[in-house]
Amino acid sequence: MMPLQALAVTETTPGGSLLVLGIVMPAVALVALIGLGGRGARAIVIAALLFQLYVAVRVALLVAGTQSPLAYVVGGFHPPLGITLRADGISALMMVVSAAIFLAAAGFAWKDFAQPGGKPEARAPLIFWSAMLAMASALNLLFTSSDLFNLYVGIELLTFAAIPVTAIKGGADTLRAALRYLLFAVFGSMLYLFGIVLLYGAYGTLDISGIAAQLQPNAATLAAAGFVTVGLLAKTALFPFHLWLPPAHAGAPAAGSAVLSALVVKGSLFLLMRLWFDTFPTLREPADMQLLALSGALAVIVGSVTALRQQRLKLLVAYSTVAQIGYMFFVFSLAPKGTGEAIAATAWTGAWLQVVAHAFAKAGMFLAAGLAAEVLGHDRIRDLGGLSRRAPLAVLAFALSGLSLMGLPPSGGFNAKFMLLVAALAGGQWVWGAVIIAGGVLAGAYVFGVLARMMAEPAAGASLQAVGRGRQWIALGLSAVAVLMGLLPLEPVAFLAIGRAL
Amino acid sequence: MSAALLFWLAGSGLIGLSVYGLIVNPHPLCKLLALNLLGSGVFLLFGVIARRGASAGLGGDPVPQALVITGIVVAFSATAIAVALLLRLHTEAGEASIDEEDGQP
Amino acid sequence: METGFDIALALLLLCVGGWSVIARNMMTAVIVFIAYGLLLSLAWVRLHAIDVSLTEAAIGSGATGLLMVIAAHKVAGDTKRVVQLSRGFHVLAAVFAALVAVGIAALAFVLPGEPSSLAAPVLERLPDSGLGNPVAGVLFVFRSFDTLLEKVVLLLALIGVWALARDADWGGVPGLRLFRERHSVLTLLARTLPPIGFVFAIYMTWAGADVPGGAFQGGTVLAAMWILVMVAGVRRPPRISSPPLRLAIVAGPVVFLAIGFLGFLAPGAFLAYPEGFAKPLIVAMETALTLSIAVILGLLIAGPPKGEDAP
Amino acid sequence: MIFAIMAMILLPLAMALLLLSPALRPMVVRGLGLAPLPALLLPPAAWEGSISTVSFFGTWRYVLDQAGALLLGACALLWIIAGSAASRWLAGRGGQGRFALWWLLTLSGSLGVFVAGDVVSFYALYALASLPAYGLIAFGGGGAERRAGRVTIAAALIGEGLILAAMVLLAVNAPGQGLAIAPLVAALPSSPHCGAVIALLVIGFGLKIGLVPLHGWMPMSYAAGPLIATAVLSGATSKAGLIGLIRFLPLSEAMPVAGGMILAAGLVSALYGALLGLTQANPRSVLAYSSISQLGQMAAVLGAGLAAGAPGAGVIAAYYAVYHVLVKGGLFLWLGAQGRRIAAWQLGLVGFAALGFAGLPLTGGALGKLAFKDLAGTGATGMLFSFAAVGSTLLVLHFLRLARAPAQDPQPQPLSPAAWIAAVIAATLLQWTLFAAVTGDSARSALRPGALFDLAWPVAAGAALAWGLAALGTRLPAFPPGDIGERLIAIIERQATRIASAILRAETQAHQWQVSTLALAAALILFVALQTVFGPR
Repeated sequence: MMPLQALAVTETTPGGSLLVLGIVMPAVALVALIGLGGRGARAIVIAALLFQLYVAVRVALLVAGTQSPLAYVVGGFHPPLGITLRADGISALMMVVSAAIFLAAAGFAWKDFAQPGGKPEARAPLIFWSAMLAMASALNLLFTSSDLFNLYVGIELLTFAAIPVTAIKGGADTLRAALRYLLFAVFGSMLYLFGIVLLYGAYGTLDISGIAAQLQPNAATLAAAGFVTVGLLAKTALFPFHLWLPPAHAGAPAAGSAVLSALVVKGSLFLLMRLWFDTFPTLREPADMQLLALSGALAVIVGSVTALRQQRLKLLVAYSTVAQIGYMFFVFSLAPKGTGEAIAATAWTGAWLQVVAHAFAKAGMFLAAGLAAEVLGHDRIRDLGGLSRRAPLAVLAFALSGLSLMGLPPSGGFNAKFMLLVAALAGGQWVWGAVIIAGGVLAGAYVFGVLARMMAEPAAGASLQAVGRGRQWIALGLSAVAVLMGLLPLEPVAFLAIGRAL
Repeated sequence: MSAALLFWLAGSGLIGLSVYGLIVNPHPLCKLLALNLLGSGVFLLFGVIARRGASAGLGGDPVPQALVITGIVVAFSATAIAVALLLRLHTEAGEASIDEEDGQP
Repeated sequence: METGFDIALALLLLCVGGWSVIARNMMTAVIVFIAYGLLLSLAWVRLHAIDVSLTEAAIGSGATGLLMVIAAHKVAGDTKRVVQLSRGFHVLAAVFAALVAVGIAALAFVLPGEPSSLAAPVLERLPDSGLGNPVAGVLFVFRSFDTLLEKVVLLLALIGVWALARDADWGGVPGLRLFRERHSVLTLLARTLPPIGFVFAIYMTWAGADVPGGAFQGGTVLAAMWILVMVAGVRRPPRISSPPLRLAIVAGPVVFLAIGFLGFLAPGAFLAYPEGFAKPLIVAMETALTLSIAVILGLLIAGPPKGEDAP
Repeated sequence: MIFAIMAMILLPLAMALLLLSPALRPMVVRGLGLAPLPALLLPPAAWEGSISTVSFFGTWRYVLDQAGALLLGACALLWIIAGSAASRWLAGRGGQGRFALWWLLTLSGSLGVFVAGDVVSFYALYALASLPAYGLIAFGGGGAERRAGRVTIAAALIGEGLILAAMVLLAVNAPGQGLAIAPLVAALPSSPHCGAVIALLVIGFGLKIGLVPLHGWMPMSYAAGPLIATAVLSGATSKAGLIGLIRFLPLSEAMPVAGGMILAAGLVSALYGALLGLTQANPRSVLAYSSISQLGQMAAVLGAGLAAGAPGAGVIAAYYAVYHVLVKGGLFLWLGAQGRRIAAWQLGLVGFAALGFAGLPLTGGALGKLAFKDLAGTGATGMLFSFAAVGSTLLVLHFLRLARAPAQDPQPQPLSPAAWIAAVIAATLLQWTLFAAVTGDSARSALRPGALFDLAWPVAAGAALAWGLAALGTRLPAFPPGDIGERLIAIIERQATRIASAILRAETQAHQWQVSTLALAAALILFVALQTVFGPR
């Protein structure tokens, strides 16, 4: 095991400024968007997102090339006074995933949120694109910052950007969903903030590595860990704190839902994993970790069963997110502290594969669901018939995403669940293994139910609209990535361990 | 009894009160108010931490104080969005409530 | 004497805070909450945090309170509650809340005995920046990245509020109209206070570099003046699509970002200030920020655009 | 070889993709019979080289051994025959693209599963052979068909889950061995989880082959949907479960307990299927019960092999299965080809072929029974096998009597009779040609009087029994298709609905603001308390 000091940022590394750009450039675009009053909105957004992808890929290549994390000391002030950014393997991975999905979602929303030419600025485009940029910026911040308060600002920024996307349609239901989301999320961030207060009180620094280096299992630290964790759980919508997720994700426009489900919930999850595996690794006690895994298990079962009983497609997909988030929490109990490093590495890789595979699969699935609603004019599951005629590629996208969600090979979802299962059974944690399998069976049931309806004959009198091929291809592309991840070998991925003490 | 300890106790009490209000108060505006109270309690505790760190001739550690200022602004932003949502919901639904089951037929 | 005052203040905080939680009438709760905010800023003074005290009074109590008053005024008729909570549930909630409170209170006695503080390092590095106020130093020098992001948060809040306009009303003026009729006292205030407030705000911003105060407090005072003018109907709020308004909104963040990028060139790090230029750059930044903060706060309180002549 | 394997798996998938284009759709439908052609290249090669392995992408590995080759060849033939018939049947029919899609997907998995050499591709292809069947069964869209489809899929999904658990345990037991099936299975007997793995495998694959009491879905499924689909589902895809048992049971290790239990389960299925089949009034259900009985005998052969540690049991079971693949498929095709009147020669040919299930001398089925005679032994087990043959005779005669009765609702579009005739003849020819290669004896040995007697007496006894019953006018009670299995399914459905409703109610509760926030506070307290009590000091 590497000493914890190794996590500390000492100096800015070559290429470290990419981390700043990843966070700041979307903000620059956001300022331009507001300042220019809608002129060239889409051009600005697409330029910013392309740049985002460039930055993410460069970061990933640099991390992979040097086999060590990138770092940047903002303003030249070292912790504990200043703030540093740091990108290790998982940061780089998530940056790439996030940039790719944002780009796809933007492509999908390209026509829906076009600024009408020659007319005065319209509401929806400005709101939507601003929020997308802010989310992109906030996510990169969450993936790279190593200052706990800076991260607090990041998760708040992420929430505030997600709210307008949820509420953009403006009906009473979506407004209610957005208000719930906001109130609950702010509750969560307050708890998180109090945890930080305690940590600062105990260690006099907010730097993750600084805290990790002098971590003591005293009462303040234990309480802080509790507050931080529970606060982030509220933001991650782990069962039973998921009340806001289904209506919010179902109420947003398709491209928005894709980003919310695929990435936004992963922001706080990322932080949670960062904290437990990099900051408080020695506090990882079986009792607490089992509590997290138990919540995850309940999320898998309850989320899947509820999804199975939904009558609206988008709600079904949203509940499936509730279930899929659950899988990611098994890692807390499956990666034991100290012993069984092979098992820990397997569980670690499985969890990240699940994060990434779910991101692509769910993004593709939400886009496909959006296309379905567009073709049919509604999203009642029982009347989905005829979709395969008008939008066959969207159905294919839904099917491929479903393949990954239910964990059938070849797909990233299978690899993730297989590795989590291996870790569970090798570690003797049979119950979690059984839940992982049961979740797959239930996912199969709800995916199949929808697919069968989509392939059926159209209902009498249904009028089907045509949708463009381009957007179907985008949905299909995202789903295909989830499936192609299944070609990875079933072993721990070294990249995910770069820059970690594990 | 030092001022720091007193305000710490007051802050804990405020957090407890606001958690209670947040759980049971029916109207979203009341919940929002409770959230603000919760925030202020957390900030107050941060202020106590800052006060404990008084040294080098300063009455308090300036870092937490600065963070509290940022925190207050962030909390205000949340309030502004929430109030706007609440009012629009009030107009759309005739009543601002987040209790109803969403999307269930 | 001082301890007695502190005890009284702490108790008062708890009582007033508790009152605002359990008050039946929403407007009462909100008014009590504003009073609570003012008491809280006193507490901040007692904690030797004058900057925070000012911010709490201006934003935590003032701006937040104003927003809440507006909201309470409009939703005063809401009474219906879909889910009725049983008495047992209330007790349960109270027990859990009390447990949380007791737990946190108990932490006071177990925090590490030797308090860690960054006061000394802050004071040590502060002179490099030419600032005299250590809190401003943290906000604009050591942790200016946080402050920059916080400005983005404000922009997003504005986007979040504007998102709630109707499509047809987009580009119109915010619908802040608390008082339909001309109100003579209000009009008088709206005509006389702003110039004073303006001067005061500029002073606060300027002074913030060295003594408590700063862009936020100054911006809030400016925003308050603006709101007063709008509420009184002396001036109509601007259309949200108006280019000067947009410019005012982004001016602060643009300057902030520009100075941040400048850091790449001169000392070689984002948000680092070139040797010797720190203070002028920070003052320039604060000036622009004061304007932007004032406009954004004002617009956040004014709410989403409501259509040009809608009642 | 690798090319042929890839072509076999990917050609149907590629054709399925072509269905996306409306212009190409009719062409794909016309070519359904050609899709399995690459598979025919494989068995001869595999037979020569005994076992061949191809691997790529690190994980993905393909193996073709003799058992796989036998099943692959027979199933490919059935798919070709049925595919050609399906093309004609589909011509001009609504929804042909949809049918072809599910058909091609099932085809790819159904053939691919015989060559899968690692657990991942086996799991994938097994799923592909099982899940798209829903579309074939529910093709007509009626309520009963949809329910049958749902139940079939539910059984398949649960089976998948159990198999996945077994496979992960296999991999966990042999860390660092990779994921190829053979080494994992070789390491199984020495592992502490051996019993659990075998139980999971038997239940998982048992669901597929309708091992009693996991058989409830089979009569329901075979009685619904177009007959052309039932032909391939009963003939070909059910063998995915068989190859699973062959590949994953450690046959080279003598495991008397596990083997004995599988043997017992198989024999119970064999007898139970034969008996319950007699109570059925629908010829399709009778055939389904016959499948339960036949597949039960195959499982019993494997169980006997496992008990004795006979690695050859796999090939023998597969050899016996070859006949079942083609004849069971052929019988369903025959049902689909029935016009208003049935010619005597048809009845004769069908009867001859179907009595092969009972081991009527000269039929292909008789050769299969001869091949596993050594494994069955001569004692009580052998006797039970013979009883199963008696039951099969009764069942076949019952089927013939039902099928001879004028059809209540003649098929609106009968299938071409060429299909079933081809299948039945192919089955007989194949069995005769392969006998020597599988058993090492010459085919002539099947004509020795002793062998003939052993085979003939159960058939004769069955026939006599049938005659006696008919003469006495005994009427057997009529059971609903699915019997206790059906009851089991109904119970599971009811319980599942109850549990789901309870979960939904819990979710609705948890969905409330006050419950969720209270839970948040509670979680906070619990978390910190747990940390403090159990946490590090």
